[in-house]
This record gives sequence, C-alpha cells and structure tokens, in this order.
Amino acid sequence: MTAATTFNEREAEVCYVARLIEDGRTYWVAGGGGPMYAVLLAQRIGYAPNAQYITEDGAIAPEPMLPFDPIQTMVSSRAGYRALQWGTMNVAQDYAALGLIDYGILNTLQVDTHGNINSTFLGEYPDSGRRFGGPGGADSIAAMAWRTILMTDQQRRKFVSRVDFISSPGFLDGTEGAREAAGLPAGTGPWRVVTPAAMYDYTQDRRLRLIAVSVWTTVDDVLKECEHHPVIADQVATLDPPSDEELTIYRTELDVRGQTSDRGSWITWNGEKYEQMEDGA
Amino acid sequence: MTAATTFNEREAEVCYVARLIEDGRTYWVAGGGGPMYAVLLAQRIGYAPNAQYITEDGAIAPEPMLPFDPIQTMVSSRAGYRALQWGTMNVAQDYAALGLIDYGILNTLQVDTHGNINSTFLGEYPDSGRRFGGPGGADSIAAMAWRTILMTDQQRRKFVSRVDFISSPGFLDGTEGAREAAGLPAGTGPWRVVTPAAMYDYTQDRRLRLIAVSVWTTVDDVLKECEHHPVIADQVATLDPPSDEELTIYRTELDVRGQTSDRGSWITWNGEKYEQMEDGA
Amino acid sequence: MTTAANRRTSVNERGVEYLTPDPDAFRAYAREHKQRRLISKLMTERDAIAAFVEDGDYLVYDCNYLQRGPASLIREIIRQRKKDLWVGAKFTYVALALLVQAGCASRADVGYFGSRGPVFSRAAKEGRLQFYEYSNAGMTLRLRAGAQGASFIQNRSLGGTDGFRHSGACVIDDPFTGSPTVVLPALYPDVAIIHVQEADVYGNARVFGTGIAHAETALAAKKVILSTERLVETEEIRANPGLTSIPWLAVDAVVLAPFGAYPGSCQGFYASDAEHTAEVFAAMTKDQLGEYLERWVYSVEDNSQMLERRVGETKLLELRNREVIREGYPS
Amino acid sequence: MTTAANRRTSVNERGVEYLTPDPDAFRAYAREHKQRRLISKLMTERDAIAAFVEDGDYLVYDCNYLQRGPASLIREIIRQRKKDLWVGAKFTYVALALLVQAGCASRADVGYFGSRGPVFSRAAKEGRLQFYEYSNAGMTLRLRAGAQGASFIQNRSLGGTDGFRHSGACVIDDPFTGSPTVVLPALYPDVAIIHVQEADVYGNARVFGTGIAHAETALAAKKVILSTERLVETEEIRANPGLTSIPWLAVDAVVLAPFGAYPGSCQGFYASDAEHTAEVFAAMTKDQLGEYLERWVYSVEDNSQMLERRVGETKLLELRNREVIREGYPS
Repeated sequence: MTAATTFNEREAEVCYVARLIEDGRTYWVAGGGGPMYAVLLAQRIGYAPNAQYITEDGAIAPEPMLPFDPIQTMVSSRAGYRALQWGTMNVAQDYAALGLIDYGILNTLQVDTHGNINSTFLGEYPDSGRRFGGPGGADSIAAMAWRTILMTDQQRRKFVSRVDFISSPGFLDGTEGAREAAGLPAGTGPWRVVTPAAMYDYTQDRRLRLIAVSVWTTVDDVLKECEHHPVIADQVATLDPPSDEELTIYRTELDVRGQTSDRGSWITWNGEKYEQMEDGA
Repeated sequence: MTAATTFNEREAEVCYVARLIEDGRTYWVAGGGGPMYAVLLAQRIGYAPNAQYITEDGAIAPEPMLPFDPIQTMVSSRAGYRALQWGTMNVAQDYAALGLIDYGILNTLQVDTHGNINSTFLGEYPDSGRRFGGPGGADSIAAMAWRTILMTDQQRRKFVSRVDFISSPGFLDGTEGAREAAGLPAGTGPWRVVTPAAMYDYTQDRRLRLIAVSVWTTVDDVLKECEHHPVIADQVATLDPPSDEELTIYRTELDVRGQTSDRGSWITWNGEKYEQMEDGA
Repeated sequence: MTTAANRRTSVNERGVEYLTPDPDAFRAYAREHKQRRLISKLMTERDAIAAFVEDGDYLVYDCNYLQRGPASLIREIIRQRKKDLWVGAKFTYVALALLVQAGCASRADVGYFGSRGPVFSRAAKEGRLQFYEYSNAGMTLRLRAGAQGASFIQNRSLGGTDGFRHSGACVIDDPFTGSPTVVLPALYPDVAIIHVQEADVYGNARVFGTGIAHAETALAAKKVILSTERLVETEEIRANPGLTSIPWLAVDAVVLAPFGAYPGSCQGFYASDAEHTAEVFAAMTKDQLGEYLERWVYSVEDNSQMLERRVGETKLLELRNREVIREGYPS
Repeated sequence: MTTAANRRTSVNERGVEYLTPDPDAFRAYAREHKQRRLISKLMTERDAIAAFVEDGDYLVYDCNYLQRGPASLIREIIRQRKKDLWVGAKFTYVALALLVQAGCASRADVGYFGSRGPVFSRAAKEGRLQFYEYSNAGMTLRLRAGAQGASFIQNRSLGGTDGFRHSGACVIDDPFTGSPTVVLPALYPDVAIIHVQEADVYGNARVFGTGIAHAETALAAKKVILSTERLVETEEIRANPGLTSIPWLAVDAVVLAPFGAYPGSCQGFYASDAEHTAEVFAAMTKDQLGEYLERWVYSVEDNSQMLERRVGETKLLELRNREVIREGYPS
C-alpha cells in the first residue's frame, strides 16, 4: 500500500470505514453513498471479499452495476443487480430482527455522547428549529444490527452532549440496560463513529471515546469540533491516510463521478506533511 | 334440468352445496373433496361461473386439472393449475383475515346445536376416547370467512347437543357476542349445515334449524339421526334430487374416479318414489 | 363508485393522533366494497383519482416519485387539487414536498422525506402541516400488520427514541416473556397508489426487483389504484401464478401508464431522468416548487400529454435504452 | 458442527407447555451459528441429519410426506433413530405416524395429522406421546412470528375453542382497540427440514407452486436442512434474484435429493406414487407401520438405495412423465 498524496477528506472517511469491514460478516447499509461504498471498497480491494450487504429495499447481497444515477441507490436495477435475493423493506428488517445482520452503517446529522442519532430536528421540536427528513432506515439499523458504525462530519454542531431529538437509538441515557428496557434487542448498540478527522468507539460505560485521528489533524483540533468533551483513549492512534490502491478502486470503480469529493476539503502531501486545504477547494 | 334416477347420497350432498354457491363470491374450501367439488360444479354448470375459491396452501382462484391423485388436492401442480396467484398458507389466511373471503366450506366429524365443530376428539379429552386429526384449516375458515357452510353426515353421533371438543368455532356457547368476546372477527359464523339427508340454517338466536330434507327421506327420519332436537323451520322444504346435468358434469369432469360414491348409500327412482338402498350397495 | 372510507383516529396518552387500527372495520369495508368478480377495472388516471381519492383520505404511495413509484398518479392527485390528505411519508425524497406545496397534504406519518427548502417549515408555521414520527421500516411494519388483518405488530425498533414519543406506538409487556416490547398500530390506509410493471385488467399485478411494501400496501388499503407499465392478458397471469405480487381482490382501479414512474426509474423498463431529478431537487431548495408544478402538472392534461410535450420521444427512448439490465425482469 | 439448540419451554396458567418464544435467544444463536459466508453446505442426508437433528429437538417439516415434503429426510431421521422430538404437526397425513411408530416423536403441536390406526392411541396410552392443540394456520402464524423476530402474533382464530385451552395461546386486551384478541407464541423450532425444487450449494433456494410456510420455516428455525431436487449454479440465482424463496443466511445443510419428496409429488418434477400412498395409509390402518418402516427405511441405506431397490427406474420415469404441467415451473 502506498499512501496517497492528494485526496478528499470524505474519501479518507470511506477508506477508514472500509478498513473496519470484517470479512464474512453481513452489513445493512443506510441509503447509498458512504456506507455502501465502504463495503464495496472492502470487497473489491480484498479487505473483506466475503462481506455481504443488504439495503433497505431488500437487495440481499447484490453485486451492483456502478455507477448509479442520482438517488438510484435503491429500487433500481443497477443497485439490485446480481443479488442473491430480491426482497422488500420488511424482508430486510426481518433479517436484522433475527440477528442475521452483524453491522449497520449509517450516515447522520448529529450524534451525542451516548451514540444517539438525530436526523429529525435541530432545535426544539416541533416548532422552534429546523426540520429534517426523519430516521429513514437508520432507526431499524441502529436498533437491530449487532453493531452500528456511524459516519458523520467532525463539526461542533454534530458532536453534542445530547442530541436535540433521538431519531435512532444509541445507548439512550447511557444507563446499563437502557436499550433492553426500551424493547430493543439485547446486546446491540453503537460501535464506531467515523468522521473525516477521527474515529471513536465507546467505553464500557457506553460513552463516546476518541481513539484515533487523521494524520493531518490533532486531538486538540478534533476536540474543538466537539460540543461536548468525549472520553479520550489512553493511546490515540493516527489513522493511515488513504492508499493509492484504495483511491484507485474507489475513484475508478465506485464513485466514478466524484460525488463524494463534491463537498469536504482536500488533503495534500506537501513533501513533509499532510495539509488540509480550504473546504471545497 | 332433469331429475336423476340413480345417484349416491353424497353426490346429492355436493349438488345441494353447489346450488348454494353464490356467483361473484369467494370461497375458502377445506381440503379437497366435497367442498372443492361443490364450487367447481357450481362454476361449470353455470350456477356461479364467477365464484372463486382459495385453498389452504394458497392456490388463489385456480382452474385445476382434474382428476387429482389421492391426497393431491393441495400443493400439487394439478390443484394449483391456472391459479391467479400462488401463495402459501399464511397468504390464504391473510385474505380471510381481511374479510375478502365470503364463505368457507368445511367437512367435519361432529357438529352441535350452536354450530361448533369437532374434528379432534370423540370422548373425554385427552385420555378417554378416540383421537382424530385436529382442525387443520377448519378453525381458521370457520373463524374468518363471513359465512360457513358445513358438510357432514346425518348421523346421531355427528349431530350432538355439545361437541366433545370444539376444534373450530361455531357460535360457541350460543350467547350473543360470544365469538367477538373470544377475539373472533365480528359478524361471522355458521350459515348452513348440509348432509346427504337434510339442510340446516341457524335461528336468530344462533341455534341449528332444520330447513329442508332430501326427497327420499322425512323430517322424522332426519330427527332420528340427531342426538339433540334441532329447531324445525315452519316450512321444511324438500330438496330437489340431483339433476342429470349436475351428475354428468360431476361424474365426467370432477370426481371421475367415483371417490365420492365409494361410501354412502345409493338412491334410485323406482317409478313412484326415490328409495334409499343399503349403505355401500 | 366513490366510497366514504371514514378515516377514524385515536389519540394516545401522549396526545399523539393516529389512524385507528380497526381490523373489523376494514373487514366490514372489504366485505361491501372489494370486488370479488373478475371485471375490468381499467380506467384513466383522471377517473381513478376522481373516484378513489377523497379529501381527507389517508394516502400511501409505495416507493416514491423517483424510484418505481406512482409518479403519474401523484401528479394527478395534485392536478385534481385533493385536500387534507394524511400521507404515509416513508422512503420519499420529493413526493411529500410536491403534495404540501400543492396544498394536498396536511399531515404526515414520517419515515423519511427529503426535507430541503422552505416548503415544510412554511407549511408547519402556518399550521397547514402536522408531523408524526415513525421510521421507514416502522411504516412498512404497520402496513404488514394491516395486510395480515391485525391491529398491532411488534417492532424491535423505535423504543427509547423521541420518535416513539411522537408516534402512535406503545410499549406493552410481552404476554409470553414479560419483557417490555414496542407495538405499532396497524395501518389501514384509506387509499394506496402503487406502480407495477405488469397487471391484467382485473388488477392481478406483478412487481419485479426489490421494493418497499407493494403487496402489504395493496392488501392493507381500503381503496387501491394501480398504475402499470404494461397490461398483460389474464392468460399470462394464469400461466405463471408464482409471479403475481398483488391479487385482483385487493384492487379497485388499473391505470395503464407507460412511463408512469417518470421521472423515476422503473426496473426492467427505463432509467430515471437525472436532469429532471436535479430540476425537482433544485426547485425544492430554491422554493420554486410552484413553477415546477405549473410546468409538469397543471399545464398539462395528463401523463401522456406531459410525456409528449415536456419530455419528448427522444428522451423517453434514451431512458429506455439506458436500462441495460434485463436479467430477472420481464422480457 | 453439532449445536445445542437448547429447547426451552414455558408452562402457562392452564398448565400447557409450549416452546418459549424468545427472540433474543434466537438472535444470540443466529449471531454465533448462522453462516454469513458463502461456503458450500452440500452434504449427504446422513451427515446432515447426524449433524443437525438432535434428540429432544423441536422439529418442523414444511409440507408433508405426500406433498413436496422432505420425505427422504424424514426417513433418515427415522433411520438414525432420533428420540424425543417435538413435532410441529400441521398439514400432515402420515409423517407423524411414521415418527411416532419409529419412537422418534414424543410430543406434537397439532394442526392436522392423519389419525388412522392404533399407533397414536397406543403411544398416548403408554405415555410416549403428548399432544398440544393449535391449527394448521395457527402453526404457520407462529412460524411467521418467528421469521419476523417477534415473540407473539395476533390470530383472529382459535379463540373460544377447546384447542385454545390446550395451546400456548392467550387472550390479551388489544393495546389499541381494547378488544380481546388472541395472541400466539412465536415458534422458533430447533430444526427445520424443507424440500425445495432448486438450490445452490450455499442454500439459496427456490420453491415453485403453492406451499405451506417454507420461507417462514427456514427463517424461524435455528438449524435448517434443505433437500433439493436439483442444484443450480449461484450464477443462476444471481440472474433471477426474484425467484429466491430462502436465502443462504438461514441454511445449514443442502442435500441433493432427486425424488426427495417420494412418495409425494413435487410440482414441476413428478407426480406422487398413488400405490405407495395407498400402501402407507393401509399400513397405518392395519397397524403395519413397523413393516412399512422396515421395507422403506431400515432395510435400505439411504434414499438413493431406496429408489433403486424399492421403487425402480420404470416407476420413477412414470412418475416424471405423469407430471404434465410445466407452466410456472423450472424448465
């Protein structure tokens, strides 16, 4: 693997998640974009050739024909191509309810210290603030997959003490057994949060913990982009930047239109270190 | 229609039920045999060309290829032939649960004055008596179709005050609202009981009532074959014997192997009246 | 032909209103109104919407405006200026925005909807729009319960969220395990609109590819309008009953609608129109949905005129040609 | 490969024992034991039954010995003299009799079983057989609940019957309507055996024609053995994913079993053997099931030897030729 010298921070985020993909495991990916690309990248580069994914519309272990038209990451012939089964949303959720889905991968708006996820409302529900689209499939994924990987941005307004509205469950109030008491399946919950800048896991007592940062940033810079102060691991690792191999597959086979890098800032190697460019530069 | 001069009493029973079939209505037929043949006869002779039936295994409005091999009245290619949909047992019961099935037609072992059906046990459950196979699909049909038509034999041990075991619900204890209180859908219940010798409906207060007898028998003879004394209608009609037209279709297109007339007695016209021969003669 | 589907609602102890899940009321309706006979239900989109969508109905569409959804029927609802619809807003990117902009929808049970632009906050502020909170799969579970003739169904999700607090769901003690468990109220929509690839004139329909909840939706809804890419003979249905997704028993109207999912894709038939997709998203963002509706809905008489005048044969042919995958779809 | 599926039971206030419907226990089992990888599960009937059917298991077979059922697997269970099985005895004519005669089954949740002959009363009298009462569709609903990861499911039937009193069902107040409603405990069988027309080596399987509850059964059961008429390439599965009835995720073993449903029929492949049907019914009636089992099970090594020695090529060809209907089945 050769470290790449120019890449978008969102490309890096997908690569980080791809490296988390465990071979021979099942994934429920929310929507298209990052979550789906992360699994496809892991399959194609060989990190996890036998990982399988399902989508909300019941594409079971597809081998999609890329690229997709805008929005057409579900209920389309290319997205469901060469699946082992075509189901529906209820079929997908049944498989998760039965404990057959190891991991869920989500994108979201806002996450809190207990891993609760907000995709419904910023501000005071229902009247004072901004309305968003709701949980979609994320509530089911976060409730029923054994482990949840969350992809989001490293921004103060996104890393908060308590989300304004719990759309999809993390550890709820963080007390032991809170999920089970609410009727959610035992033994499930948030597992990792990945941003372009950092990676988090959860402590034994179900609190968000910073465990790694990107090579072009620092723990302090990351903490500036958290409204609350997460637990910090004894050893905070540095995340390897994307490799040329990863980016080649990603750019030529997966996101060939560069939609991922439409937003987010670019990172370059200046000969001495990685530097982050202005957003959208 | 020409009255037939020789026929089996069980053939007559199927004809009686065929004449009850309402055009443009849906039927859930239990097993194969009488219930299914009654609908097919009504379709083919033109009493109810647009009646449709479903079976327990989810054959939805089939046009079966007859005859069937023994037992192969469900889950077989001939039984499901030219259906409008192939479902499963849960699909069939969903349609009934949704109120889409107008009538159920059942065969059974024992019926009581409130239309309760026993196909589980004769004697004292569970140890003292004879074990039978259980309700099969009859419980679901009797509970969820709007109206239930029951086919059985006119025998004392089959027409009882209280069945030994309620396998499938009639009006339960006969009180108003008893079915609803037990969780069964509102407005459903027993509608007709048909035997080779007679036909019954139910009174306003949900008691079995004799409304017609076969041409070769009498009310008194029928009552001898009831353990309890059913209500008797003010006018007890006489059931027309099978017609040649009915029997021709029945024998040449439907029960071509004569399985119906394997048992039961034969009836013949002796020039003056219909006479019942010895059983199995 | 019009039928009062009689939307009845309940309010729970948290003050949340939800459609009353009454299986016996559905049964009584189905007994009276669902056609058992094999009679043709073929009609125009105009007649179908006029006959079966009433002001105040609870409306569910399967899939959405951009993905094998009943886009032409959604436009016709808007064209006929239906009012006060309560929308099952799951898995949807732009349809709810169109219905709210047009003044058709006043309530939404949310699974997910595309929330760009000011249309929603404006309508909410003006008291023209009320949200209730579920999830995509929560909504399809509610429809599943309806399709099974039930009044409730367990859900291993939703518990503990704020969505739960603003939903009709409740927590009960599992009668067998004693554990707390979330149950959702069954959903029996007044009317459902569903786009399918093939149907006969009676409404025996086939759906190919992945989907959301077409069969459940068709069974659970009191009134069901199908639009279909292609009519097939009933003989063809009988020749392969395993392909039937929706039985005639559930269906009230069949609308022949080639490109009925436009601008969305329809698996096996055509790709989506990416330009149009961009246009409608931009209209949401820039508060230009009024102009969008004028151009694509109000100024044309029906779907076929829209396709002819606003899309054109060249584009339609291109969309057909862009659907290159044949495997698993009708030939 | 063997796994303790740990049959756990509950007893209700009427004293009726039933399999505890514990979704979280199923989930924990599935997490550990259900194979996510695409690895071949092809094995002999002997190995499959030896590995996955344990004494004391709750066994469900889909369909039955005479109708596209896993007849060869039922015979292998008998051949291996499994003990103390609790059988989901729905929609079945002779299989329960065979299992009881052979000393394999000690309990049965009844939907319907063929009850001719003395085998059942003898076993019951000797305390070797206990019945619990449900119905055919009640049993498939229990499996549906299991397949959905639920612990209970509403049933608009069973209420008010004596079957109800001898079942694990209970009546609760509907949390939304307040009306009394019957709920059944979900069924998570320890092991399921299912005969399908086509499967790949991973267990992606296709069922054609009507059926009982193959998909629900496969999903709800902890251990799943498929027998299949024909192996198909996974490429073929991927070429038409709409035909997949059962996903590999649910399946533990795939047994290639041409004529695996013999003496029953298998839609699209062969008709039933009417002579054999008569023979087995007569054996029930005349208390000659011991002889039947000796001839058809114990005296042969496996299904293929049985077909060769006891049925013969001429008969098999005749049964294939008698299946004249091709429409809707694999070509």
